[in-house]
Amino acid sequence: MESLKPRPTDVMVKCLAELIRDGEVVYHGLTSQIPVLAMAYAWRRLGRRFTWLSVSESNMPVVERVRVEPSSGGPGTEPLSVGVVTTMDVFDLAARGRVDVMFFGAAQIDAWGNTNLTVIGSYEKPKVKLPGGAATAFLFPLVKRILIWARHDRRTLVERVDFVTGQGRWRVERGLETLLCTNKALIEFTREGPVLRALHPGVSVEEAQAESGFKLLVPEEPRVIEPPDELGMRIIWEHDPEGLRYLQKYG
Amino acid sequence: MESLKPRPTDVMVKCLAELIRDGEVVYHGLTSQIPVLAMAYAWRRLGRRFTWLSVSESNMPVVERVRVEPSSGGPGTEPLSVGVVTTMDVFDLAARGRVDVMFFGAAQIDAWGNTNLTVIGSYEKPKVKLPGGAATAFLFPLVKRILIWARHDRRTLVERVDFVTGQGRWRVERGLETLLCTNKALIEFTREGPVLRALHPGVSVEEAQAESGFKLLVPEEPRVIEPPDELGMRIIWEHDPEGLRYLQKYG
Amino acid sequence: MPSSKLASLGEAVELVEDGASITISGITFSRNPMAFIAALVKAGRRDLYFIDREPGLGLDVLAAAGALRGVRAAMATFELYGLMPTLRRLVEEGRVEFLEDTCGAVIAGLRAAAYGLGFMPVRGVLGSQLVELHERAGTWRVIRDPFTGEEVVAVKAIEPDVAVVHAHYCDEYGNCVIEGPRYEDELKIRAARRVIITAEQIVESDALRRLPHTLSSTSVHVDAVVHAPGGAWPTAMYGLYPADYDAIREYRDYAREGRAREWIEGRLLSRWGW
Amino acid sequence: MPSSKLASLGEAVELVEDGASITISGITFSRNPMAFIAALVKAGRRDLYFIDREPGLGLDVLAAAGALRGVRAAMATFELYGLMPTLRRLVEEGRVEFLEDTCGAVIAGLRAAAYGLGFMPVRGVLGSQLVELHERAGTWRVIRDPFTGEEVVAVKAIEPDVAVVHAHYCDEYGNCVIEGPRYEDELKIRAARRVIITAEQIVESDALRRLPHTLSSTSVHVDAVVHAPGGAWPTAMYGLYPADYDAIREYRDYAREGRAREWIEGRLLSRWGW
Repeated sequence: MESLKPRPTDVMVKCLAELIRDGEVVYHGLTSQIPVLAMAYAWRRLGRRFTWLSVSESNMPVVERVRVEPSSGGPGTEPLSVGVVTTMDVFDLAARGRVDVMFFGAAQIDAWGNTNLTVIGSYEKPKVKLPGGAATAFLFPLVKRILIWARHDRRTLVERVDFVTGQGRWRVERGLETLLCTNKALIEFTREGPVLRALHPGVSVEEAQAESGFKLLVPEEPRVIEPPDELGMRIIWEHDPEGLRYLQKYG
Repeated sequence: MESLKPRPTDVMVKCLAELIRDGEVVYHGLTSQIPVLAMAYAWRRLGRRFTWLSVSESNMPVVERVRVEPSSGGPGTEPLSVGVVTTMDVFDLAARGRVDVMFFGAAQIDAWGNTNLTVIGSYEKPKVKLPGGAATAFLFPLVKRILIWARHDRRTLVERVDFVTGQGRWRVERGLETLLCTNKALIEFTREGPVLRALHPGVSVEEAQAESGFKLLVPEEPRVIEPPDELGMRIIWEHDPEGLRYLQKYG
Repeated sequence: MPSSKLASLGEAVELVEDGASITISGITFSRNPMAFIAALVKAGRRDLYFIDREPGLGLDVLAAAGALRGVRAAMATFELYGLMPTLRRLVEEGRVEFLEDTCGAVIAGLRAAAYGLGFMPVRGVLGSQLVELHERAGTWRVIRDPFTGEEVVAVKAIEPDVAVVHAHYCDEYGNCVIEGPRYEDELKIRAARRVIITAEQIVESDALRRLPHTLSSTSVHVDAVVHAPGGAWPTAMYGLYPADYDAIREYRDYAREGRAREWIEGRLLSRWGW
Repeated sequence: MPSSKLASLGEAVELVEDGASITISGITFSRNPMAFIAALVKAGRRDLYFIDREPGLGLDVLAAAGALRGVRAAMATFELYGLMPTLRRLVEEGRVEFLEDTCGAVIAGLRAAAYGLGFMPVRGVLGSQLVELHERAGTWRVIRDPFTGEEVVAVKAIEPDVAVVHAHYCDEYGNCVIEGPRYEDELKIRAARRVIITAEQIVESDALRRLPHTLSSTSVHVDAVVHAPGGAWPTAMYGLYPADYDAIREYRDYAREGRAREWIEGRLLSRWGW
């Protein structure tokens, strides 16, 4: 067990965890070590009870036994599943409006919540060929609440994404909840614009704005996301004893 | 064990059995006790080796253990299946051109091999509401060889079917094999018309024609379908110890 | 954690309203949810619209109980026991509407609903007079493949209000397993608005852990779970009991004489304490 | 009886021609058919077009071996180990074409092929710039639902020339079972023109009798069956062995230095006697 001092990554875990509600149907995809920890945190520290599904095709795993690995899609992360529930099955449920929460990463995100996971530069002449959006374009119009996690800097939070992989604007115009947990803040995308809902401890509104490539709305004083307490940190470490969550360098 | 003397029903079983070839993918549907016996006969008496699939979702059953029941769709007929292969799976294979043989019944059939399993009289004001065509309309355009079994009389072999459930003409115009085993004869539907290929023992061309509501072509002397021999009859009885095959009254 | 969905037959039957469209598990004489059908008869449900590929006993019992306004099926048969004893008569008399379908198209329509789509294309079918029936009913339309221009039948999504499926075992949340033939039951579970699982056995979720196979239904699909041991009788239950053909033939004989109701009350409802 | 399809890796690889489109089983670091990928590298296959939903190691190895002309995938990632070490560079240099897809549309395209259809509609997707890419590529088209008039994306059937699937056990005819996560492998088996199953274990058909579950593939789907114990290494095999993350990270490090080929020959091909 390493330090119980929460780092920004751990605050992101808690930020995402708090956005999961009782009774919801929650699914995570690949490279989703942080969402997996958020689901475990929501279950164990916040006592939320939801239907846990995932790209590893597990169903209602024994949460205490969840362990993040370099892949969040293999059989190692979520053992003791109740049978096998395929991703196809979950995506069909999503198409029927039955999936409540899905997590997505983003290399770029704009003021509408449009996300880019496709390419930096142009599609034809890429500067950086990104992994691709996976289910992003498919699920953005279908899932009730989309939780995005990303780095809070001006390369990521941009005025205009190089490529619209995830159609955030489509969601926002229809009033579908779309939220972003960064390593500094919690931002909600609304019809009026991106609203700064909460800040990591020690981060000011000015800093959050300065590191954003688009204008943040601050209709009321953002709350502070209390970092995980000692019990919370013990739970996070229990599920990630190697500290893999820090590999993505959110601090 | 009852009489080993073959009856017309038993000759129909053999007529159908002889139309199954080595290596083919063969599927049977509901109310298909006669096709089930034909498949068992082809396997055991004629030594044909094929992929045995069915509406009971069995796959490569132990043929020696096959027993006809009042339903050919339940788990009783074909025990000891190699796993479960769904009808949906087989129908998808058919849509991809991978199913070679399917058996269909018909309440009426015309000179093109169009079949009616829908209604006697008009659809809106039925004289007799028939069971319906099941997969007929779906599979007629898709399966390589369709084997129909029906009663040989002028109420069944008609000039014009009351309702085109099975699009025989569609098949025949495309040169797809479409054959009919009756309790008197084997007829093949061709672009030129229905050809009398073979007769049950003791049935004359004249009798077969007299009991048909459409003109039969007789380009060459029809062969005689030799009835099942004693071993063949023992096999049929083994698979149908109660003589359920005679319930459909083909003689 | 999803919520517990355990219910009695009497409670679950409240999920089916008069006039609802309904589909059931199994085929002719296998794995029909007969316990639930008894509950529907007991509750006096009316004007149901019945959708299935190849139904048998369960359908005729509902017809005989006066529960149906219409049927959509690819084949409705008692197999070697002849035409559907009651339904056949009701359709011939014009008292129940019957829309004949064909297997692949029923599957396509259920798939469309299960995948959240408005329609699905289907191969085959063209050239059958069924096309006219369905174009008139608004359930199929002949369209062109947008890539090849080829004509193809589009089937409108078939989304029954309720699917009732009799399974081998199920936990209280609705994670269930069917063994042996599935027919389209796993698809029906995914196509319907509401799903009721009746099961031979209710098991702890823990008993389903390490099961290396896909579930027939998950908690997300299911609205009610009913413990109904022997709930397919007199139809067959793979691995557990064969079809009771004597009982089915007896029903058929009663029904042909117009006395189906007697059999239903004396033989079926009585089994469930009604 | 279907014919026996038992083959060696070397025999089965003859079913894949230069220029073929290919899809493989598993996801990023799980159940990739690595033994067969080694055989493809050994045989020097070129110009393959790779289609998958969320590939990882197997794809990068093929890219590093110079076997690919193009890739169609929803996401190609090494997850916590970063961007695809080789493929990323080849795409940035314009040496391998990449068509980005999205999960639901990949599934729809595979379903179309599996069901013998020319196309399938898919929900979602509209509003993403992926639509422009695919309309240009001729793989998607925005059409109208023939019943509601609503706009919907039609995905052209995705019918790979070959699917290579690593399974838990299989009989000589091709009746196979995958345990644990399936991903889209059962669908890929049904969508592809040719199917190669590599299996941890070859079993007698009799061992699959009384199995109350559906098969992952049947004899009708499969063209070759290869015995390849440990054939997913270093990716994970549910119930049998975990991902060998040390080996995967080692590959990644070699690949980043442009030395993937060394690792492939020294560590992967050598395992299979090459």
